[in-house]
Amino acid sequence: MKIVDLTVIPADDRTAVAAIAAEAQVNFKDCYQCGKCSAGCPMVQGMDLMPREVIRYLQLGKVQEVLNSKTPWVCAQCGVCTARCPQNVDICATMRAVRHAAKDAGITPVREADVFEDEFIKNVRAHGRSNEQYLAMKYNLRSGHLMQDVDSAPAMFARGMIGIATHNIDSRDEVSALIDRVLQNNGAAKEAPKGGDAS
Amino acid sequence: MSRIGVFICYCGSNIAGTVDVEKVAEVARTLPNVVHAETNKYTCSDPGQAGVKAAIEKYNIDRVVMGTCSPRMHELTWRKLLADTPVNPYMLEVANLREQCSWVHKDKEVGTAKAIDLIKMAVAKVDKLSPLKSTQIPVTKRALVVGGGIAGMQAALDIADAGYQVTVVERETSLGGKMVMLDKTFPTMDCSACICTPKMSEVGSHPNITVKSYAEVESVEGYVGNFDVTIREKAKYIDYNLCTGCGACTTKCPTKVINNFEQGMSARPAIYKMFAQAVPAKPVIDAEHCRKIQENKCGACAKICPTGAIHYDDEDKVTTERYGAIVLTTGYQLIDWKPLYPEYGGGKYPDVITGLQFERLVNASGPTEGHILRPSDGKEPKNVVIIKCVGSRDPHKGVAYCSRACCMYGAKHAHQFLDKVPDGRCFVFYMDVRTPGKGYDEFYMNTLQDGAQYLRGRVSKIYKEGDRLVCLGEDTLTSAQIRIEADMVVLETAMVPAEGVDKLGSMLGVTRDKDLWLTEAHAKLRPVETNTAGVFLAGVAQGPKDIPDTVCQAGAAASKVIGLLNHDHLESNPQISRVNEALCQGDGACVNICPYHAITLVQKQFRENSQKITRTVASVNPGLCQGCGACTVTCRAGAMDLLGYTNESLMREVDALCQW
Amino acid sequence: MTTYSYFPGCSANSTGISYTKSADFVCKKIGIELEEIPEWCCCGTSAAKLTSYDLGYALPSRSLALAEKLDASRPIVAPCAGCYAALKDALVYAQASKENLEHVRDMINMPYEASVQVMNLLEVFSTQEAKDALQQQITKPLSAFKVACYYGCALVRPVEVCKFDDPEDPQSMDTIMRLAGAEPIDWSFKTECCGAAQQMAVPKPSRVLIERIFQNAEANGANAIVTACPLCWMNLDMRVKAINKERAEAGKPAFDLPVFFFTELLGVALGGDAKTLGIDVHFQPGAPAFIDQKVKESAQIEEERKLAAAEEARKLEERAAKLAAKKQAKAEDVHSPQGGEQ
Amino acid sequence: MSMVETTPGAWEPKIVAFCCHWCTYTGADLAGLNRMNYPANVRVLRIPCSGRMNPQYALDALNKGCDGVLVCGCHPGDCHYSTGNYFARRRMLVFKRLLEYQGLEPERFQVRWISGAEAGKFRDTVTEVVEQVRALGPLHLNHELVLSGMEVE
Amino acid sequence: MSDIQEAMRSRAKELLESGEVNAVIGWEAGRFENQTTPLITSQAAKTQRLVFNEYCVNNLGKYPRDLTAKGKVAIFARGCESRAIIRLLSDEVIKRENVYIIGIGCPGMRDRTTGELLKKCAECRHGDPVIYDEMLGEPQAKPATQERFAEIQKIEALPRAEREAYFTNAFSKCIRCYACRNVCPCCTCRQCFVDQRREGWLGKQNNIAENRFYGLTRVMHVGDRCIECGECERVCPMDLPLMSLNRKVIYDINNLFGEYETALSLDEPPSALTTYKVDDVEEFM
Repeated sequence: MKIVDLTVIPADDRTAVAAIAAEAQVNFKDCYQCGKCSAGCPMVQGMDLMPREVIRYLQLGKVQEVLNSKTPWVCAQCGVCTARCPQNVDICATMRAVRHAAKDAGITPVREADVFEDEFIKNVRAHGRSNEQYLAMKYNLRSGHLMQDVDSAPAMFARGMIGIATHNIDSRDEVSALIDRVLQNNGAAKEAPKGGDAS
Repeated sequence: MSRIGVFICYCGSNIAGTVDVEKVAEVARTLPNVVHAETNKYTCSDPGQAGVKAAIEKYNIDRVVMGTCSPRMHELTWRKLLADTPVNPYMLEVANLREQCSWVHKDKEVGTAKAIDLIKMAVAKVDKLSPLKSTQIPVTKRALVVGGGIAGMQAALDIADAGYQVTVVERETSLGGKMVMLDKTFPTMDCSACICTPKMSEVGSHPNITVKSYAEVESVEGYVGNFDVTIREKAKYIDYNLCTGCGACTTKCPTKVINNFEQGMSARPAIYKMFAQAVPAKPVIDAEHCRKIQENKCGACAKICPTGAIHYDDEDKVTTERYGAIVLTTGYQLIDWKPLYPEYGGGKYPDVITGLQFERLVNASGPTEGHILRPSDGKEPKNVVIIKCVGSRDPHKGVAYCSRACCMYGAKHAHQFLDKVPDGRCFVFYMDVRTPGKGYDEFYMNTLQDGAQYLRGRVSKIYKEGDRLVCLGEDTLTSAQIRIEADMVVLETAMVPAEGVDKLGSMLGVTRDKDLWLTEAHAKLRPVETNTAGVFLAGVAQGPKDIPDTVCQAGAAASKVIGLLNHDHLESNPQISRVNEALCQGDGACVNICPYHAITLVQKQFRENSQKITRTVASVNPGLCQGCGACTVTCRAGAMDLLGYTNESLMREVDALCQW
Repeated sequence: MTTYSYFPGCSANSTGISYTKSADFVCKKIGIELEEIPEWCCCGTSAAKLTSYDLGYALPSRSLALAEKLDASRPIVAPCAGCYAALKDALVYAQASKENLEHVRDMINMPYEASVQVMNLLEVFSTQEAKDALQQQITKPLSAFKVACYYGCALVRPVEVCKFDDPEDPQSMDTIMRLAGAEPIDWSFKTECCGAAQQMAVPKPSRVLIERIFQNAEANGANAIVTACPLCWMNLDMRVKAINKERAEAGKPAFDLPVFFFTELLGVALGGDAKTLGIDVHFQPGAPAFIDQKVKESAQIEEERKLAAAEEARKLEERAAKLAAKKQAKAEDVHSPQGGEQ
Repeated sequence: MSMVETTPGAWEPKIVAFCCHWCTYTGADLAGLNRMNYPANVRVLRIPCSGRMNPQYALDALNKGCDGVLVCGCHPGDCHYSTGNYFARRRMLVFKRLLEYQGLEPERFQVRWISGAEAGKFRDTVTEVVEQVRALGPLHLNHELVLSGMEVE
Repeated sequence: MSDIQEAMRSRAKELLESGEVNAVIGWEAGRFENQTTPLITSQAAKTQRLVFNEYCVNNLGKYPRDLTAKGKVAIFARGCESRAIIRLLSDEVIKRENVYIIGIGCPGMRDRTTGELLKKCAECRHGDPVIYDEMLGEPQAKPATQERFAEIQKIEALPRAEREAYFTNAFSKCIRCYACRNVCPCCTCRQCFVDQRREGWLGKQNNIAENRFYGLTRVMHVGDRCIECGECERVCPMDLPLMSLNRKVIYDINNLFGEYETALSLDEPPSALTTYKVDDVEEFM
């Protein structure tokens, strides 16, 4: 357990909370902590804070607790919390906004989620489309979970679901340019997952 | 030429201490149209008043300025005084020389100068006033109570006991409202039927009370003391003069209809009494489901009726009667939670029930004779989950407000379940526990001692697995996701206004708030009055509340009605709006702005330029107008004026004030 | 014959091959033509949105613009629920205001009016046209199939974006399955997340989600699960093996529920065989055998039903005949001189 | 003759306060009952409701020599006639802006909600308005007759 | 435009000859070059005098008030006329069945001497009729070239003393001829407040302060219902900036109570000053 000192909330923290609220278009004061979001959340077993607690810390202005939390990264974005919230708080969008803010601050509490996201975009950037076999491979390599889902691969291969050939589109340069352009104009540009994809 | 008398009071030294009263009188004598000015030590005393009367007579005065204390103190005293003289009581203006002059200034010169100005203003204003006569509005000494629940019954009994005739209009076929459906009442746990049904029979048999059951108010005309109310009594198909209430007919009817009184958990015949102790204690035929009326088949009930009371050709009865006062006790219904909460099964699961269904289940006269059994399979549930605030405090899906009674009856349900099923477990999901009321929090604490497990959080989903209902919630106090396999779930759903109350409100000019509850005239000071004089409120119709508060309010409304009916006549306030029809162009701006619906547009014939023409003009109902004057400012044509505060008199008052 | 612009999605030729094959088969059968949007690119799914909001709008918008170029009057069909959600979200964003539309145009650097309609495959099969055609074409009613229709998240949420079916208890797939003669069971996990998106990054908690879906479907009497999303399908069909292994270790019984695309079952009802429909490449090897078995049972049930109906009809006829005879007798009675008095 | 003679000969501001009978007038009476002191430069004119306040009264007062006008009523939500002050609020918001647009100092036309219990607020408001207007000096309206085509600097 | 003119003439003739209407309101050529004046006629023959050109500067919308008592009238209506008619209709001055509205699109009117677009037309946001029984020709969809509240914002930006001087100077020219009142479709009182002697709302003397207060009172009476036709300003012989008062009220209503533009359809909500919201702007605490 810990002591949370609320005597002074630094201006930076308040600004950060306001930025998250603005991006998610949520007024955190709307939340009355009924917990319906967390009651129905399918992913709580991987979380260190309940989604409700994420909102609570944002209400309190304690943004560091939220940025360092695994919860937004474990969130599957299924949207069930938002759909059922009695106060119309978009919890799902809050999770995305917190994730962006954390990444901007260089914090990635669930490295695997970040790696997966990165590899996915790289994959699309390289081919215009996502190629599952290479995505899985790359992910496993970078995340260190070398054997994950590997047992399914032979079955897929045998059934013609995956192959060595990659699916490319002719205009994949257009897509990579688009991705670069958008990310450059974006705060996320710092972390833009560029770099070549060998295949 | 007017003849103004000015009377200036010393008020002992209260005024005279800071105001040179004699000098004020001296100046007053010099003002235009002032024929007499005098001072008095205590004007409000008997000799003081006699002096004023004498002066009025002596100087043939036709209007009066009283330079005394605040009009809020003695304006009515002076009006009464003038009523004994030839001067019209409304030819009066009070200059506030005490509260707003002598008492707030220390310097006598300053006070005197200001007092002179105040007298000048009053003289200028009174000079332009005209005599007003209050009309006598007769009071019909009967009251109408709309709604026969506990609020309506209490109000009716109180009014009737005071000696006035009361008509109770009840939409259902019996008195009793929601209270008679309940099993026990918190926090004392006395049996609801035991305290409610005696009231019902008292109302039913009171010599001063007429009950019109199965009836609704169709229209209302008129104003305080004189409401002409049209009531439609739906056809009952039974002659209540002949019917003895033996009930033989109800046993013979072959039709089965869902029983709404039992919250859909049992069936009733098409000829039925709502419940055993119904008042009136006689059945009605539900025409929609009667085979005789619909298909001209059957007719079993008429065959068995020993008194020949059944008439299949009965028709609705519409009557119009005059009432002096109306009490609205239209109550509530539970929010229809099914379309709002698909995550709770949306009504798919018969064992997810409402609090009112639970009341019937636990009630000895209910469908299970008081045994708590699941509607789906009749088994006794061992794990029960109670969810509070379903629909309440949920602006996204339901209503934003707190329904106020659910915390207590939720605790009551937990207590009752644990009492009847000793090996059962009960979980209560709550957001807050709100128990202000005598003995309420103690009741809640006892429920915890009984073993009810309170969990702070809203339930996100109820789903079926096997024959159990899985509830997913969060205990926000431990931040743990909670999973409970329940046999039955009770939803404590929100109270919402009874159907049709919006229409009734607009018929009577009673405003509804954003949630459609009827609005009282003042949230603190006039809690049972409405903006329409003569119309009162009691019970949940005004907003969610529990039985004790409802009964309190009903008594308060009744006492207001008794106070009103106690008068033979009401003095109408003559200081109301008046239309100058020559100027009125009938654009109706005033109509929209009037809070009392006192202004209507009428077609009237005029002679203009020696031609007969018909024009639209505004017309003020003197029984409804309360004299706020909002209409006068809206009328840019200057056709609407407020008697007693006319544009002319106020303009002259301003002019006089500017001359200081 | 209605033509739609077709957005196959990245899994169409890989893990979702069965979906592609079976949808192809069914569409051809009932006269729906799908024209692939040339040069479409990945929709970005939730990964793009998690990287940056703008990227989440830009990637699908590019394909929307290409579809507009192809034929702006045709709706786009995206069979994959993830693609559908991404495309529709981008469309709703661009339609919300002029500024948004302008912003999207700037990002994709293409002419774009946000004018095409986005539909999922369930919506296409819910049109009256498709339903009528299905009704006519069904040759093998699926009477022995008790299916749990699983919709997942992306078809119904966010509610204000999708506006397509009830978010808690959707019915469109159930209706289509009923049309094909199957019995859709009433169950509670139609729109609960299966965790497909997080299986890679946070596998442990995501596994549980699969388990509870199987659990509830089984508890409510299903003999198969039906989906409308290649990600959900793969997640459920591929990972149930590992889950069953864990369950065996814990002494719990294994789940025995094949997972199908709804188009596969429609294909079966329309007379397609397992290979054409791609049922032979499922991860759970029992799928084709299951189909064979159930088709046989269905035929049996249909036969029994026919017999029962014939019997019922016969009985009715008999009763009617009896009644007529009685009436006849009565009428004759009346006409006879003794009875003719009244 | 009846100039407020605190400092003889000196100019004193003249303020008229239009007060609704039910709240502000009651509040003013309560100030008296509590023997509060406030400047004698204010004359209270009683109207039944702030909804009765016709902007033309204010114009007349300014035109005929008042240096400032104060309009007071019940707090919104507390109107004796339930809605009068809501209409007054809209009307006064527009009217006040219009006066200021034409160059009137904002202090010379003010609106305040003062309840029957807020004797202190009445005293403070009145004192404040008097002092503000005193600081501004007398209101000079140009009452010169207009001759056709005349230009005023 | 000449096509429209021809159509107007023949339509007017038909309507009068068939007895469908009692009178027709339009424009005819005036005595000077590029000048027109209103034409009101009951004679079919006179309809040949109808003209429609870029100099039809008069808003005819108020004329039906004095004419409908005798029966139905037909009126040629551009945006400004049609909105004036809506004003008269919602103020219960005339009845809908007594007016036959023939819509014509408006390209904006020009000053007779300079040939420039009139100020009121440059500011106009609704050149085409918003209500009509039939339409002659095509709508013109002329955009406003002048920002609606530019003038207000400019005056508001001035220091207080300059604003006071601006209006003092302006109203020092007012000759109290009441042309602004007489032409205004909102001014339909049976007796104007300036003529109500008993109340004595305002002195009759022609002095600067009272002239200003005349303007203020008038705008309090009409501002919330103003259709922004700009006729008051056009007819003012002394060129007073009258629209800068009307628009000020509209501007404030817009900012305070939400987007506001009146007389665009027959079922418009009540004026912003005869309604309220519980949570309106509060600055009087």
